Amino acid sequence: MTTRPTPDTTVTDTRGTDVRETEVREAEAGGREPDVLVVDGLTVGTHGQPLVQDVGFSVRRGERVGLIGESGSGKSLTALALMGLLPEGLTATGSVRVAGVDHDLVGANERSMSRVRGRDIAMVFQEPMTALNPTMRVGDQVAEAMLVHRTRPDRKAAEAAAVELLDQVGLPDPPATAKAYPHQLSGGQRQRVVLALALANDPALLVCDEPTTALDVTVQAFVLDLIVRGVVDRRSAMVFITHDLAVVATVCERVMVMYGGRIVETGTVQEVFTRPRHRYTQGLLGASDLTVVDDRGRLATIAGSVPAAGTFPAGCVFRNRCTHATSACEQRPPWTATGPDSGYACFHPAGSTDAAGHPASAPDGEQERA
Amino acid sequence: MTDLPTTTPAPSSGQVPTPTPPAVDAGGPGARAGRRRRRRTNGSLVVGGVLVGLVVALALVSFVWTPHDPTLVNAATRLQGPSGDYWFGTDKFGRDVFSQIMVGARTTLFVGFVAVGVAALVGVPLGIVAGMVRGWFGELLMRGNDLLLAFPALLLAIMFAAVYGASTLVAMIAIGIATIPNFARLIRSGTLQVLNTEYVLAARAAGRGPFAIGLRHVLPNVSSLVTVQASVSFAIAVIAEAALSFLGFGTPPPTPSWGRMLQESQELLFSAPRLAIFPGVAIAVAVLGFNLLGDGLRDRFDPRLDDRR
Amino acid sequence: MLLRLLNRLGILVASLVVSSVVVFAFMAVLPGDPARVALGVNASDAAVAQLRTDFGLDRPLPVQYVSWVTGLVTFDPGTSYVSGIAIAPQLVDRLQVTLILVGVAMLLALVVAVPMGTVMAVRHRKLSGLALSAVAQLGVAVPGFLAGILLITVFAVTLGWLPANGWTPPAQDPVMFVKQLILPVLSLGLVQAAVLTRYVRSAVLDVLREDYLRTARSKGLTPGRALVRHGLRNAAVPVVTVLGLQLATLLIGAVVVERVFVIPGLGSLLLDSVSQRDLIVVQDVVMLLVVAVLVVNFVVDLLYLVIDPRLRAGAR
Amino acid sequence: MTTQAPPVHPDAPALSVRDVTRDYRRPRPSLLRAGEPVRALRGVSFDVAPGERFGIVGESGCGKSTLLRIISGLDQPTTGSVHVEGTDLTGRNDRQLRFLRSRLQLVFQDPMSSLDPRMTVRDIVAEPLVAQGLGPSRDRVVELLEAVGLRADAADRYPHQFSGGQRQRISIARALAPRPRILVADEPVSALDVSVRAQVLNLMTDLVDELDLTLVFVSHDLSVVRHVCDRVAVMHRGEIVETGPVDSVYDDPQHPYTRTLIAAVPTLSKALAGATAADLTRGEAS
Amino acid sequence: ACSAGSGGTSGGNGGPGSGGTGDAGDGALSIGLVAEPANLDFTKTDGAAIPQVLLYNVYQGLVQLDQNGDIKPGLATKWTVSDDRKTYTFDLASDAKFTNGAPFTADDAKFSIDRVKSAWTVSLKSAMNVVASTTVVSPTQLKVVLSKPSNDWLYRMTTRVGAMFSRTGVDDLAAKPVGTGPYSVGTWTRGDSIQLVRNDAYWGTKPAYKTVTFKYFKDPTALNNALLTGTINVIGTVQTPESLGQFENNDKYQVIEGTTNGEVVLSFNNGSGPMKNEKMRQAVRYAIDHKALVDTCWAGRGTLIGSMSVPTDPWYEDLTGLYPYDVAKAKALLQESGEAGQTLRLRIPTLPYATACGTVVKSQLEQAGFKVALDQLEFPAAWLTTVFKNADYDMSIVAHVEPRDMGAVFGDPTYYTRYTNPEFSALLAKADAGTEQEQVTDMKAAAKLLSETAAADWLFVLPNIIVADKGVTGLPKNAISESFDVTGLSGS
Ligand SMILES: Nc1ncnc2c1ncn2[C@@H]1O[C@H](COP(=O)(O)OP(=O)(O)OP(=O)(O)O)[C@@H](O)[C@H]1O
Ligand SMILES: Nc1ncnc2c1ncn2[C@@H]1O[C@H](COP(=O)(O)OP(=O)(O)OP(=O)(O)O)[C@@H](O)[C@H]1O
Ligand SMILES: [Mg+2]
Ligand SMILES: [Mg+2]
Ligand code: NI
Repeated sequence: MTTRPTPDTTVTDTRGTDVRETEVREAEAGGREPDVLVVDGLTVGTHGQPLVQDVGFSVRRGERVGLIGESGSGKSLTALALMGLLPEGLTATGSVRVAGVDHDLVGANERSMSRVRGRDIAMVFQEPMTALNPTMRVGDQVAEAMLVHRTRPDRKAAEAAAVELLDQVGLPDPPATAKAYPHQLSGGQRQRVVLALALANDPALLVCDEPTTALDVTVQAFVLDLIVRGVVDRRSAMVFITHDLAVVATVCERVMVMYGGRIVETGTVQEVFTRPRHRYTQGLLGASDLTVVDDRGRLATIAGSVPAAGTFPAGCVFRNRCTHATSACEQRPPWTATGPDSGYACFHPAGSTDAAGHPASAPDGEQERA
Repeated sequence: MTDLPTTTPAPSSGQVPTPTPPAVDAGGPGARAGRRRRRRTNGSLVVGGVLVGLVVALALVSFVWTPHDPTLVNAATRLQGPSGDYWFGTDKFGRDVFSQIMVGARTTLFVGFVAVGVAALVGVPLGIVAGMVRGWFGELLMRGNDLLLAFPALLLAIMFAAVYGASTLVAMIAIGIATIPNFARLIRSGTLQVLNTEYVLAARAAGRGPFAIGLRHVLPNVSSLVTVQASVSFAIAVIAEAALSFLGFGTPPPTPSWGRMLQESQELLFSAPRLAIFPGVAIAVAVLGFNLLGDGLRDRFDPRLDDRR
Repeated sequence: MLLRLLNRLGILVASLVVSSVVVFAFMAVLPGDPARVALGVNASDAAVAQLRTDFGLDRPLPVQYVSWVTGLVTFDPGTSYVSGIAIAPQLVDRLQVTLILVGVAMLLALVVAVPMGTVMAVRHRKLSGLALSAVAQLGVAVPGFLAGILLITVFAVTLGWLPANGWTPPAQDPVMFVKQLILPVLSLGLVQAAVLTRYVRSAVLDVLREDYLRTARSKGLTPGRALVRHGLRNAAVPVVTVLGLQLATLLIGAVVVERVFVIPGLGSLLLDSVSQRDLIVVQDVVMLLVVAVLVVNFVVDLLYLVIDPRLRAGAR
Repeated sequence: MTTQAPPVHPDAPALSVRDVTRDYRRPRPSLLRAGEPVRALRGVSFDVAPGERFGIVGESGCGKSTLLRIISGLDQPTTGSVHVEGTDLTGRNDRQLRFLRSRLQLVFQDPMSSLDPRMTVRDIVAEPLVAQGLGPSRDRVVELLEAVGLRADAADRYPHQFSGGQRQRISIARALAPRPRILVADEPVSALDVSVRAQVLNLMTDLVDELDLTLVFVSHDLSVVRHVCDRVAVMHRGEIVETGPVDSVYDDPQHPYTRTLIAAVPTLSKALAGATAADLTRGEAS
Repeated sequence: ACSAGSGGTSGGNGGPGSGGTGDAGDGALSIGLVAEPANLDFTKTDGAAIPQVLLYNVYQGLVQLDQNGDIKPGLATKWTVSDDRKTYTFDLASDAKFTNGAPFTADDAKFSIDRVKSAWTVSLKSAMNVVASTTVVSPTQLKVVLSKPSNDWLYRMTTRVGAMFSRTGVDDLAAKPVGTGPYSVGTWTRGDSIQLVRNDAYWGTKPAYKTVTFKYFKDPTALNNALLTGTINVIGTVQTPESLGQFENNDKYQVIEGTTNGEVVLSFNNGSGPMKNEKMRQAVRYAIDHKALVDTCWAGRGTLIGSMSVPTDPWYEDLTGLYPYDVAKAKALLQESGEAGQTLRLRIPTLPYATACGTVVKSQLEQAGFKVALDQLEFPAAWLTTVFKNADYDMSIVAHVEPRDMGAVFGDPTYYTRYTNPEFSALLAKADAGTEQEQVTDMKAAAKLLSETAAADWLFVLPNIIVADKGVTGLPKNAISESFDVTGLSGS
């Protein structure tokens, strides 16, 4: 898998056109898992205003990739664009290809998208309280996911399978729970139902948008465990969105950091969280660590706050909050690949020797960790 | 050139990094709870505003000027078609239709203001009190309110007309009374919502008494609900007045009223349909205007519509 | 569930009792003497007094109230002051007429409003949706009686397709019954449909913004199917509320249309009785309306329980 | 006119909670039957010394907010008593509690819903001053805004024009307005992003130090409490199951529930050390 | 002009029913009217609606009124009057039968006349106060002795007060009237229509239509539409004269215009308030342009009169010249009266003609410098209480539709007009007691006196406008009896 720097358009083109060919090639190439998801040049925006820009990445089968960033950085829009569920008034361009689907998901019509959703690619949403239909029994809601795609022969089979799934996600007394209405379940239980219906058709790709933010820590732990087990058992690929670095570190193998609608850094969890390169990642890490304080007992912070959508500065989107910013940052920083799956976009990356402002060409930190 | 974030030195407590608020719109949706209200101009609001404005303008101008005396009966000029002198023609009494439409706008607005005024003046405090006072008293208020709902507006208007004689004022007070429960219910649920917010808790913690909370926090925050409900009730009142005038329980002659003009025009529907068309269109315009205004306001005040999701 | 029902029933009964007092008190203050109206302009005071005694109007108010309520409970609403005829059969006749008229009109309204409101909501940003909205707005802006007059002028008088007015009981002449029903039902139903459409639209719009609809789509349902399977039922709660209110107000609100189409409904009976100071009939009609409204509300409450499992007690 | 403020007992604890229980009545399911009670608090007792930073942790619904409301006199306990600086709060109505408003102030969780969207920041910050008849001076408002790191010109704007972190600052400025000695915070940072959270936490700790406040800090996140507080009480289903200095509770939890709670908190260091989601559910601190 | 009953031998053989030529067919006719009766018992319930349907059609009197206002035989084939004008002897039809099967005899006649005093409750019963005794001479002869001579009594016998009831048929008058007429009451759909069914056992000439249905339309426009769409065949009385154009220009319909007894009176409160002042009353009369008024509010259809009698009254005289339209005079009189600043309360009932005329009157009076406040009072209840009973008004507008009602309206000082004039009362009494010729002379004088003293202003007489399908014949031109007589109708 590769994270594609956007200027690298040639690669994008070839890879973007035919995923299956790529899969085969890669699978033959060296026992690597095939790509399940390839995103290229994904841009989401309203009429003139881009909210997510030039996002490109891919996810391999069985891989768990985290997408982190502060609120408003464009994580949800990215996820919704993958599902083709963008809110009204927002449009996506670029390309999103999913294994097993012979068309680009961007710009596909509702009918063909509805064949893909829930079968090839499924999603778990943040709010367990509102994500379920309050007037329908949860068992039916899970069964429906299978009936829509006819992955079970009839209603009876689907209902049985639904009970089975509810059992798998650890709900007590699954037959009884299947008959319950959402309001009769606790938040954690509801989130498990949502998970069950996302997993119902063994999707190749599971997208989770902050699935545990609304939950208690203890319940969160349980649900995270279920999600991980669910995708591992099914060898599904997963994109996991959160703003909680610890959660992403627990659940994922790789992580992408978003800021201002762009992916600013990517790499393995170890890489990114121990040797962040982008200044934003660095700031985020610093702010999230409550154990590290300065001599006056104060936590590290990132100055300022995320600007409103569309008011990000040109060039480096982070430069108006970055203590290392120079006039060079008025240009858009190029993608610096530090490995096949990692890289960053910054003129003044952390951990480089050149503090004055030249991009480190070959970060040596990479070798250390390898 | 660097664009370091400006940090304001926090005066007493050491260095607290504070972002400079951007010049135009400070902050913006940064944090998770970030919510932004965008005030869009919406079509309903504009069209509704224009139509209502037209009615208001007609009414206002009629105080200082009408082309003719709208109540002057003149056998010589009866049933004339539209002309330079009589823009909308004359009715069977020889009265100028356009002047009547102008003065009729006053009745229409009067009708709306009385009905909505009665309903809002009683309904809003009632709703707030019923929302704020728990226990049997609040319950009792709401039950009484529900009971009032059992007496439809037209029924009340007819009965009031029977007691106090037919007049615009009486009819509209009746319509207003019948509209009280609509306001009270809406405002009560709005009040309950407001009372559930932490800013009310904060106000109590600040030492505010219930009266101040009702006045300073609840009322302003339900005011958008009131505005929307008022404009829609306005439209309903205008139709109700027309219907009552039609039945003979509304505005008595010779005060010009669109409803009564419509009723008087009936027998001439075939020979002079314009006599029905002009007041009919006027009613439709006013009702449409207030409805659109209500819709527009609703959209504008609906946080969910400009909330990002 | 049962307890909740009993509870609601208790409230219903209590409301009925209170409203009966209110209605009675209101009638008591109504100026105008039924005896004088019945006896006509030149009647002597003695004759009027005699008639008042005959009507029982000289008894103390509480006694009158008790005897009235007792009558109501035993389905004997008394005898009209003016016509001297038993009221019960009249009420039944008139109520029947009004119920048919209003029922069919509401049905029409529902049949028109639900699809139209839904389409308007789904396409609220498209031209087609806006156009539909405009139509609905115009519909709301036209008073029912105006619509009636227009319909009569066009379809009855000018084209001669349908009778202009009148009412024939269905048992007597079904064809005529239907012919005469069409125009009043249209003028009542279409205006109500316009009102209802707006509520359906806003209810569906609300539902469209709900997360569970997105969940449904994420399962692979097309937006249309998601709306039908998951949305409409949830949108039903506010719509049912409005429907109940409309039904209740129409029982009397139909009076204007009844007047235009010369239909002997409940509203006309009320109007006539008020003008003739046939107080006992007025009292009975108003009480009947109040009962109808309260019962409709009660039914709407029960419907909530059917529609929304969250509201069912004991289910937690 | 105002009720005489009770005297402050200098040697009394800033806050003393004794055997407090609180039952909520569910709404009546019917006219005939009373609603069954919900026991939100079941005999809670603790003391907070003046100047102490006291934390309360526990999962959602365990009664933390209920407890705070009782402490701040916004709610009455079903049984038990609360003393603030030696004065009993129980049985006093809002009028008789006015003295409390200048001694104890609150900061709430949600920075949006805790500020009235229709008031200017000036009115919001001045509200306690107005309510308590202290005279809302312009200077005081500016002073407060500056104390929390906002510019003076923020006073004329409305809450929606601010970011979450900024709003929480406004909330804190309002709490500080009547110069309270006790600051009670109900999950003041759990609605905030990590980066903003750090800013707000810094501000709070600075202010508490500076003004020598007694702090009662509620959170479901033990690591936040650990950062802010000296002592912590762990709540579970309306009871306090464990109290002690933060470090010892965190590093050596005694009660099994405390252990599960601590274990379930995902941290970067644990994760980088290879802890999986499954490990979080096991209830053992690593 | 008044002949019947004078000589005492006005012969009539076959029976009443002036028209009634056609064979008894199967046809049905539908007539649209405005006011529906509350019940069918006019002995206890007032109003014009009940006799309109029942009189002459279902009930018959001993005598009845013809189209010219003359008294003609009814159930009495002939009658004689004694010289002292106090004793009336009626010879009765021998083959008349009630619809309940009972034969009509002098006992029934005595029963009916006596019953007015004993059982009737409506105020009209006072017409029988003058009856001293009724005696059955033979089964076919009845003698009635009056306590004093009264021309009015025999005239009243043509109205509902003279209706003949069966001794065995008065149990349920409200719903099941029993009469001797050519029709009986069929089905009555309350709020909608009353159907009359031909009485096949009728003793006289049988009417042409098997059923005649009176359909009621509260709304005059609905009434017009019903005729236009064929729901009804006849509009009994057009309430919206402006709408006549659509019928007059259409050869499917015939428009018949006649006259009625209904004087539209701008009544004054002669008893108190500003209108007690005769100069004020005169000023008002001068200020009103009657021609313009009837043109605007009743489409010019209606007869102008100058006092309380209509052209079909034997003593009618055109007195419109007494108070010609003269604004200058009105203004002068208004100033002279000393009441110039007063606001006159014009309290009108909620009736179409009153609303229309009120609008015009207010405008005309204001042009002459009067101050007028117009009030609409719900009719009947509120208007009856306020204006009629309590006389709490200065001016009102109401049509007095009762026949020959000069005495009723102005002869009684307690009546709402509060008109007290001994001279006028004396003239009335004299007229009632005298011969027919004396009656005419005295009534003329009374009418003139009334007009000169400006007891009221008489706006116009309501026209009787009937619109019907072209083929319907035998429609009454004038509405001067209380009945809408359908017995003579037939169709092509
Ligand atoms: N429907 C919309 N119309 C316009 N702007 C939108 C819309 N939805 C989101 N945005 C904007 O797009 C940006 C990215 O939003 P997004 O929801 O993807 O952020 P996020 O990273 O998921 O944040 P969070 O952590 O709060 O969920 C935000 O600035 C938001 O204001
Ligand atoms: N007004 C109320 N009526 C009934 N029950 C209530 C009420 N307020 C709270 N409760 C119940 O009391 C219990 C404790 O609530 P409380 O809000 O104190 O919990 P909390 O620990 O603050 O939770 P959270 O972390 O979600 O804020 C919960 O079970 C809640 O459902
Ligand atoms: Mg998001
Ligand atoms: Mg809480
Ligand atoms: Ni930079």
